[in-house]
This record gives sequence, C-alpha cells and structure tokens, in this order.
Amino acid sequence: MAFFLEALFGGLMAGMLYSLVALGFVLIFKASGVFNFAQGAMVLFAALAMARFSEWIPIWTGIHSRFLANVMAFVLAAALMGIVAWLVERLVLRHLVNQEAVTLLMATLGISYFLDGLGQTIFGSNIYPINVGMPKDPLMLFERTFDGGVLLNLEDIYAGSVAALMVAALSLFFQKTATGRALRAVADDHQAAQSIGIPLNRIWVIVWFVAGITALVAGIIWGSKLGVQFSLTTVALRALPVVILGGLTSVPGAIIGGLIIGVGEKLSEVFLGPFVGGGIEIWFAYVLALVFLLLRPQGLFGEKIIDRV
Amino acid sequence: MLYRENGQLKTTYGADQQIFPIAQDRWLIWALIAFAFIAVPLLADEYLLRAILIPFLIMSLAALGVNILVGYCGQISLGSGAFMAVGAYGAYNMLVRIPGMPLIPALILGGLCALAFGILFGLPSLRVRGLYLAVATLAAQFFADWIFLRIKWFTLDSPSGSVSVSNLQVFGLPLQSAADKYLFCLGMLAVVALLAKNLVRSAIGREWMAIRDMDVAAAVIGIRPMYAKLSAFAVSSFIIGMAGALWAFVHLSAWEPAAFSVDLSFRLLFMVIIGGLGSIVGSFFGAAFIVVLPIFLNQILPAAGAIVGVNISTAAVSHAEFMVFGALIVWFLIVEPHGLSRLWSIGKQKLRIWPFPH
Amino acid sequence: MNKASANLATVLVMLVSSLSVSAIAQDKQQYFPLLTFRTGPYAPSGSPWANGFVDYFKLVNLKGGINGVRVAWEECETGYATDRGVECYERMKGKNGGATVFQTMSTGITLALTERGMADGIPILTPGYGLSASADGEVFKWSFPIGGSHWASADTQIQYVAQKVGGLDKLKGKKIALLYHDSPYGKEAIPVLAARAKKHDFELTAIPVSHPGVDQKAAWLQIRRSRPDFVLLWGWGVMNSTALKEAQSTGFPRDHVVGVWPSGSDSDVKEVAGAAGYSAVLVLPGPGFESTIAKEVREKLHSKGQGSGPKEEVGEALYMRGLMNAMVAVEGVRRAQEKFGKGQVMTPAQARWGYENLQIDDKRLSQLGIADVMQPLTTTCKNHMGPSAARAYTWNGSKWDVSSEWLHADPAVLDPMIKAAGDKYASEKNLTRRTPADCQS
Amino acid sequence: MSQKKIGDVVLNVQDISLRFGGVTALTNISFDVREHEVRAIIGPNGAGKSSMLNCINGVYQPQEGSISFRGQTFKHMNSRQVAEMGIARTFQNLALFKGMSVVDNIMTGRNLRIKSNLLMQAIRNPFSIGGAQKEEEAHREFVEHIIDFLEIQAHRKAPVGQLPYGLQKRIDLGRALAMEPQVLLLDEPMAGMNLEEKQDMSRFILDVNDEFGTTIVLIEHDMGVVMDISDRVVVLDYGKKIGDGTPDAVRSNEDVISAYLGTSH
Repeated sequence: MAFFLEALFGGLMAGMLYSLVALGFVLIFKASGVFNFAQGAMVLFAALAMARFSEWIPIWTGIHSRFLANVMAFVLAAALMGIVAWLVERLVLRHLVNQEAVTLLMATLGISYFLDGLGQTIFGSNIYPINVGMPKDPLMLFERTFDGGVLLNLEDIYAGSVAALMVAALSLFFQKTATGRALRAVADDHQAAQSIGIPLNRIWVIVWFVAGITALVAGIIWGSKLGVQFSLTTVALRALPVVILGGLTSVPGAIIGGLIIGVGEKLSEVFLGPFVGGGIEIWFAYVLALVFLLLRPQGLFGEKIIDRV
Repeated sequence: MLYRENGQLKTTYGADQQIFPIAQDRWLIWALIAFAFIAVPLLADEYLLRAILIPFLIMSLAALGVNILVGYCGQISLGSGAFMAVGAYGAYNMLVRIPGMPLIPALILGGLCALAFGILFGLPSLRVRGLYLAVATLAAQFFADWIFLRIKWFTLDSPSGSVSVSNLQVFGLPLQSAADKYLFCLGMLAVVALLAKNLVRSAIGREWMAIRDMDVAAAVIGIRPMYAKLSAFAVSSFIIGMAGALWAFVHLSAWEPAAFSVDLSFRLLFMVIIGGLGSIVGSFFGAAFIVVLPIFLNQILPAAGAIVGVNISTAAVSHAEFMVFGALIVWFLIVEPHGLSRLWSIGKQKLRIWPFPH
Repeated sequence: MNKASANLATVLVMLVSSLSVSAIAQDKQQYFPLLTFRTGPYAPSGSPWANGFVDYFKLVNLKGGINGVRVAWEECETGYATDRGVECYERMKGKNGGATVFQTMSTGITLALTERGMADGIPILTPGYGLSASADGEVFKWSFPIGGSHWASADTQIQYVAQKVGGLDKLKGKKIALLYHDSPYGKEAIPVLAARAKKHDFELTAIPVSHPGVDQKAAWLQIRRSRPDFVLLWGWGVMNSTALKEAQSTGFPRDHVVGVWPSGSDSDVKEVAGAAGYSAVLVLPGPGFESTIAKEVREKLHSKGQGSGPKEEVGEALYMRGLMNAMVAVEGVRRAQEKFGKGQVMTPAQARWGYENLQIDDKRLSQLGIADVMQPLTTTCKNHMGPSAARAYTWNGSKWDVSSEWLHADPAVLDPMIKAAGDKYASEKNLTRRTPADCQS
Repeated sequence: MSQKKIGDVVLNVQDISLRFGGVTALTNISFDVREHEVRAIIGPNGAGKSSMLNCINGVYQPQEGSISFRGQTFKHMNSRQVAEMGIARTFQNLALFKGMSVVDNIMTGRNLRIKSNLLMQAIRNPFSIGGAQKEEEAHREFVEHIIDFLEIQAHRKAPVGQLPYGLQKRIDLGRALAMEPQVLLLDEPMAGMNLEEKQDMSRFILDVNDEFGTTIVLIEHDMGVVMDISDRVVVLDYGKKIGDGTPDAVRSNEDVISAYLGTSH
C-alpha cells in the first residue's frame, strides 16, 4: 500500500514534468499548426545555457551570490531562447507557410538536430549541474501507519508546484492578455486572424519564445534533478505520448495526459515490469497513447476534424 | 546535342511505358550497371568497399523501402529502424534455428517478419494521419527496441544480448571478402530496386500516390484506403526488413538492438527527404549523401581547421555533423522539397534542350 | 572560463601534435587508431578516458617514441554506438600502413570487432572491459582483456561487499540488487554474480536500466520496495550520477552502493551532493592525482599548454585508465620489438605476440610512473587476462579514498566460466583450440 | 436539348438527413434520377448540394434515410461499392492527384478494372511474362481515347499541378469517365470558368450523355447552363428541398424565385 502510494506519487510528479514539456508542443501546435519535434532539443539547449551561464557569470562578473548568478543566467538563457524563436521564424517557418503539417514536422526534426549540435558546440557535452537550491533529501510520511513509511520527494514536490504555476501562468496569459487572445484567434483560423490584422509572423515568434521559456523551465527542473546532459533530449520523446493522449490542441489535455502517462508508466513499470524483464515504461506509454488514439483519434480534449470535399 | 530524344518515336504504348523511355538513359543505365558489377570490385580498395560502398548499398535499399511508404504513399514513419531490427533478428533466428537454412531465403523470411510487424503497426494509419501516425510509428520503434533487448528468446539467450553471424554462404560460395559482400548487396539492391520501380509505375503505385495526394478522391474512384495503405506498409517494411538483415549480417556481422535505434529511423527519413520523396533514384542519392557526409566531414573539417590554424576535435566534428544534417533538412524542405532527384531531373531537362534555352 | 581556455589549449596542442604527426609522417611510426566517444550520453565518461589516451601517446613521443619509433594516433568518434564503431574500424584499419591494435572502449563494439580482428589479423585490446570470455587465449587468439575483464570486476566487487559485511560467509541470506546498464557491458556482470550468489547463497535481483539511463525512478522504486542490503551499480556515462541522485532522493544509504570502474570516476560523483560514502571497485588503475605519471603529464604537457583536457582532470580514475590503456598498447609493441627487432615498426601480428607475452612487473610499473595505482600485468598464450587486481575507493565528498587492499579476481570462480564460454564460442564459430606450437608464433 | 429517351429510375434518394454534431446539413431530402437524363441540383452556397453528393458517394454517412441504386437499397453507401456499381464523380474544388501526370491521373480511373495482383505488377516486364504489362497497355489505350475525346493530348505527360484550372477540370472529368460510369456526378464542373471554357465543358457533358448514354447528376451555379442542358432540376435551400421538376417548372416556382434567383444574381 505504502509502496503503491509512492509509485503513484512518483508517477504524478514525473507526469507534471512531462506535461510541462507537452505544453510546449501544444502551444506551438495551436498557434502555428507545427508539431514541434524540436521541443526536446530546446529543453536541452535552454538547460545547457542556464547551467553554463550560471557557472560562467561568477567568473565574468565576480558576482558570487548564487541567487543573483542564477537569476542573471535565467535572463540570459531566456533571451537566448528569444533569439532562437526569432531565427526559427525568420529562417524556417516564414518560408514554409501553408505547407502540409508533415513537411513542417520534418523541418522541426531538422531544427532539433541543429540545436543539439549547436548547443553542445557552444556549451560542451559533459554533465553540468544546475543548482537552484532544490532540496535533495526525501521526506518520510506515515512512518507509524506503514512500515518504512511513505517516501515523498521534496524536490519532486517543488518541481511539481513550479510546473503547476507555469501552467496556471500560461492559461492566464492565454485568457487575459491581448497577445493571448490574438494567439487563440490565430490558432482558430490563420487567414481570418490575418485578415483582422493580426501579424502572423510576430505571433509565431512570440509563441516559439513562450515555448522556449517552458522548455527552459522544464530544462531547469530536470537539470537540477539529473544534471544537464545530451540525454535530456529524450525527455521530448517521453512527452510525445502525452500530447497524443491529451490532444494536440488542448492545454488542459497536456496536463491531464501528462499525469495519466506519468502514473501509467510508473505503475506499469513497477508492477508489470518485473514479470516481463523490466524497462517497459517507454513503450508502455506509447502503446497506451496508441490504443487511445484508435478509440479517439483526436485525443482526450482535441477537436474533431471534418474534411470537406 | 548528345542527349536528345528526337527521332525516338514511340509506336507502341509499351515503348512509351518503359522505365527509361529515352534511349540515352537506357545506355547510361546499362553502362552504370556494368561498371558497378565489373569495374568497381576490381578498382575499389578494401576501405572504399567496406566503409562506404557496402553501407551505401544497404542504406539505399532501406531508403527505398522508406520512400515507398513516406514518399509514395504519404504515410510518415519514424519507426523504420524498428522494421530493420525486426528484419535483422527475424533473419537471424531463421538462420540459426533452422539447420541448413541458406542465406537468401533467411533474408527473405526476415523481410516477411518485418512485413508482418509493419502491417501490425500500420493499422493505426487507417484511423489517424500525419503527425499522429508519426507518433504511432515511434511506438513501433520503442517496442522493437524493448523486445530485442529484453526477450532473451530472440537473441538465443546470448548472455551479452548481442548476437553475431559468421561464415555466411550464398549457393555454397563463402561471403567473406569485401568484394563478395559488395557484389551480394549490389545484386540484392538491383533486383529489389527493379521490382519496386515496377510497383510504383503500375496500378498499385498509382493507388499509393492517389492516397497520398487526395485520399477522399481516391476512395471515390474505388481505391480502398485500407488496402492501399497496408500494402504500402507491407512492401515498404518488407524491403526495409531485408535491408536490416543485410545491415546486420553483412555490414555489422555482430550487433545489438542499439544498432537499430530511433536515431537510425531519423537518418533514414532524412535520406528520403534529401534524396527526394517519391523517387526511386532519390533514395540512392539520399543514402549516398547521408552515408558519405559524416566521413567527408571527418576528413575535411580537421584539414580545413588546420589551414586556418584551429584544430577541430572529433567531438566538434560530430557536433558539426548534427548541425549540417539539421540545416540541410530545413534547406531542402524550403528550397527543393523534391530533393536531389529533382535537381537531377532539372539537370537532365537542361541537357535535353541544350544548347537552346527554350 | 577555465574550461574554455582549456579547450583553447586542447585545440592548440592537437594542432601541434597533428602537425608533428604529419611532420614525421615519412620516418618510422607506429599507428594507433582510437575509437573514442566525446559526444552523446556517454561523453562524460568518454572524454577523460580519451584524453588520458592521447596524453600518454604525447608523452611517449616526447621521450623519443618506442625505441625511436614514433607513435601516430587518430581518433574516430563512435558516440559509443556499435555501428559507428564498425565504420571507424573499417575506416582506420588499413590507414598509415595498418593499425597496430584496436582499443574499442566499448563492450558492444568489442563484440562486433572480435571476429573481424581474427579475420583481419589485428589485435583487439580491451584492458578491464570487453568480452570476458576472450581471456581464453587459446580460442581468442587476437583478443586481449589484459589485466581484467567485466567478470573480474564483478568478482572483486562481490569480494569488497563481503569485506564490508565481514567475510564471504556473511553474505549468506543477504539481499543484493544489481542495477545495470542494459547493454552488453552491463549484462556481462550477471553470470559471475549469479555464480557467486549460488556459492554463498545471497539473493541477487538484477534491475536493468535502458539506454541512456536518465530515467531510473521506477528502478529505484523497486529497490526501495525490496530494500536490498547492497546495490551493485553497473552504470555508464550519465547513468551513474543519475543513479546516485536517485539513491539520495529515495533515501538509500550511499555507503551501501558499490560500483565498478565504469561507475567510479570523478564526473560520476563530483556534482552529486549526496554521493559521499559511495564506493567503487576499480580493476586496473584507480585515481592517481599524486602518481608520478600524473605529475609528469602536468609538467611535460599541461605546463606547456599541451594537455589534451582540462588540467584538473589529470589523475581522475578514467583519465588514468586512458593512460593505462595507451601504456599497455605501447608496452606490447615494446615487448614485441624485443623479439622482432628494436626500433622497428611492428606489424599487427608481431604486436600480437607482444601482447600475448606481456611482462609488466612492479619495477617496470614504477619506471612508467604508474606503480602506485595499479598492479603488475602478465599474459600468456593460454591466459590473455592474467592476474587481475582491483582496489575499492570511497568518495568522501571531495576525493576518492582507498578503502580496501588489492582484491584479486578468484581464478577458482572465473577460470571454469572462461573455459566453458571459450568452448561454447569455439563450437559456434567452429574454431579449434590453439596448439602449443601455435603459441610460439 | 438532346432528343434521347429517358429510361426509368436508376438512383433514388429517400429522406436523407445529415448532421455534423449540432449542425444540420440536410433534412429529409428525396429525389430520383432516371436513366440517361441530365439531372441538376441547384441552390445557393451552403444549401447542402455537395453534401448530397458526398452522401451518394459514401464520403459522408447520413444519419437517416436511404439510397437505392438499381433496386438495391442502402442505409448508407460505401465508396468502394459505389464505384463498383458504376457511379463516378468529379469534385467542386479540384481533387486531382497533384503529384501525378495527366495520364496517371486518368489511369487511376481504370484501377478498379485491373486484375493482376501486386506480385504480377512487381515482375512486370516487356517480355509478356505475367499479364501486368499487357494489361497496362490495354488500359492505357482506353485512356488515350479519353484524352483524345477531351482534347488534352498535348498535356499527357505534364504533372497536373502545373496545368491551368480549366484543363484540370477536364482531367477531373476524364478520370471519372475512365471508370466507364453509368451515373456521373458532376460537382460544379464549370465553377470559375470563362464563357468559352464553359461552352467546351457543357459540350463534353452533353456528348458524354449522348454518346455513352451516361446518366448525369449535375451541381451548377450558372442558371443559364443548368436550364440549357438539364432535363430535370432539384432545388435545395438550407438543406431542404424547395423545388423539383423541369427547368421551366422550377423557373416559375415561387419559393425558388424568392429563395434562390431572388437572392443570387
């Protein structure tokens, strides 16, 4: 029982992080119809930037408060993601307007390769720490009720709540701000949006920037847990089933989907895994999403598409 | 003035329908085949054969398969690596478990395993399109990674999980020297390429392209999307599977699931994009490009660096490789969505009307 | 910014070295290809290892080469991927008058190359890793897991655990979990540990972690459930630090986690706050910041800005391993020269004899300046591994402390397994065991 | 006006209703189509004309009603069956296979009739081993007749994407004709054409109707054309049928005038 709770909880926390990455997918897809395969690369790129800047800033400026250094690093990294967003719009999207989704998907594949290479060229390919002062040690609950107690992970809790905050902030941004509304308009209908004078290009830059920020946050959380390293890119592959499950166009979908996938894969791994040799969580998540896909092609909250002839 | 079709009048539809309607092309292709089969084994050295030509041939085969699915039928797949893996392990099991199983049937059986696997994971394509399908095929990728890693039966319980084949034979002839292996792969490729070309220029090929271009219209003229898509998956994964078996048997000779990772799937997709979606010859261009590029960069970048006085570490080179790949993909998608094969045909067109501009 | 400046240094050095290599291209040189991986998930392990390699070769050349024969080397990036490794092998085996020997730096690549090595007549050198069965020199004529293999690691690892609990007999009824990298490397651990488990009846549960090893949450949940007495860590690259972080966050005592050499380098523990108490059993050399050879590298290379990596890396476990790998490669050639002619460039076949008749005793080790971190190496035709010695090191939060005597892999356990595996391989590939006559060649 | 004998009912549509979620596209539409006649469906934009054809084609599945063809009645159609029964169709907004040449586009219309299986096609060869090549040539010959009929010989090998709109419309028709249909559904075959092109197209339609005796169901905006070439007309408005009869009858129908002629031009 205690163990089940732990697995469940671990799953929820992992799910929160997945949904944070998934959110990046959804944002971009809503606003530009692009299935951004590069989200994972952006996470790595942003995290690398954060890690290295926070390491370099003290050397450059002689500031030694870790807090300040982190803040400045965050700002710099964010700015960098802004530049990336701008360049992507300039060099790629702009030239691929009204192409089929699949072409755009491949383009983002290209972008992700490029970012992977660039990031490691600039920032190096070792493991780099991000230290934002997350607590590392576990927290024991109900030690009386269950033998050994239920282990909670403070770091996970922090991470989870940051992710939750991020999500809340984004939904606010979408609902309340003018830009947010513009984004929603674009999402609903490109031509219409353009015709009422919403500048598509600027919107896209903004969206990719926002996605970049989510990537940065996700990168920081994962980075401070595991250290920043090339293998962060796999995070994106882990978040794909989430998007499928939740529906490409739905923010709440990304959240719920994330939690379902997170819990699903962890529980499957710890309870089914041992019987089949373990390591099933990755494909389990995918197959889960796949089965779901067959039942409901548009995903949990996605809109149904009717094609006209 | 050499490359002209004047005076080559077609008197039958048969003549008009042949693969190379222009005489010069026919001569060229025969010359090329002769060169590949006779001259290359004599001229090329061990290194060229083993490190470049054999991988190129096998990857062309795989790219051909991917192109049928992605290029002709428009069903994007990120799981090609999985199909190769299934082919490889399928063929391996056939070869090892069935005593006296000859090589070529083993390869074909391996292909058939991949075919079954392909159809299974092609089923989602009946319900979902494009992006969603891409993700569905990723499921195939990770599932394959897992079964060959964790289910000991497939690897004959080898403790290391890595398997190997040795002293292969074709019709009793040993397949040892680089030249033999090269010729074997070349033969396979030639045959499969011809069959594939026939398919794409026949009714089934038209069904695939119809589904790709406008599936509703296709359905209305009586094309069954299910049959078209699944047959594309079947043919494609069969070819990819055989390529996988060749890759494992002939090129690697000892391998582990990691040899067919999602990375390979992406590389295959890149080959098709760069080479040219929906073009057989494009598959060759793409494969050549992706196979040679890393080696090229490995040779050139350090040299270039040395000239300007910077030394490029191997790490830098492979990072550069990432960037070049990425940049090229985007560049091709933007500038020449039909890839190298289009550039090729444009060139031919120019040559045809040369020296007159119009 | 030190890393960057280090990079710059690297750049310059490599330039110099490359020039020097090309410069001496005409006079006699022994060509050593390197299958390194400085990128991808395993770069953290690959880089220091490769740097040690290269630095040693530089030293050899500074000291006038191998009896006058200069060392030429070339790196080929494998990214720890088997197929890339095969490509590299094919690419380099014929270059510069032929590769002397290949060091695969990856068990997966070793498996792919073992047979090619036999076919092409190029020795495959895997000190401390590779295909454990290839210690059987009568079957694996061209493979050399000199001074240790993964089986040796596993055996010494168990011996250290036994030492912690106070004797092999105390292992009885203990629960031991093996957390391994799900690759040929990680799987090599299982047979020996299983044999040991039978022998001392402790309970062994093997928990695989898939490539690249960043998500281990589920694995550690399992560990937390089964509450083993010890966790044996067989990680690689980024998997190691992740494992230690997860251990901390699931509250598993780090001093009950025991690693092997691929999990025992500074990059695995440096950035992990709670890694203190974790110990690793390192077959062959351990960290040696104060070793003579490390000092030598610092003054002869780094002080002249010619070091391959960052200066503070010199002496790290994996860096020392790189030095050792290169050292074995060179010493083999030196030994071969004694037989086939001093100052000559050795063919792969001649070098093979050298590796098969290696005699690196304490005296030689101290001449080489590496005596204080490793034990002598000897190989014979029958036994390509020779005696294998390992020592446990414990991370105290800032550095590794030696925490055991030299542990020796127990032939009583390994030899029968090696013999059996050798026979199995021989029958599969229908090879015949080498005759004593063949051993003379 | 073609002087041909109108046969009895081939296609009969009975109270078809079609909804997308909340939106109702068609409500209780019924009409019949007689052999050899030219039957027009008219109505303002969004009247549900195309939806009607899509139901007949089995592209959409109506919630209620049934469709019977030559006596067989179907709750809803399946595209494949429809095609096999000999109902062909052209599309309002061009639905050609852009990636393929003119010949290949029209050849797809023959696919239903191709017998040789995948393997035979794979081993297709000039030495008439296996029937594939022979079959291809036979169908190619038929297609060439259509190409002549539609006067597009010059563009045979061109990729359809590059051809002008008017020609593409013809090829769309050609693809349908290649199926040798008994009933031909034309969805605004003249939309966006200039006068000359329209004349050509109506000529083709009438020729098809006369020479092959093909029954034609026609959606068209241009009243002039409709009144000229069609024998009977159905009028839809907001998914309801508001008129049905000869052109003259429809022309004088009050509802139609108010709903349609009144509003549009």
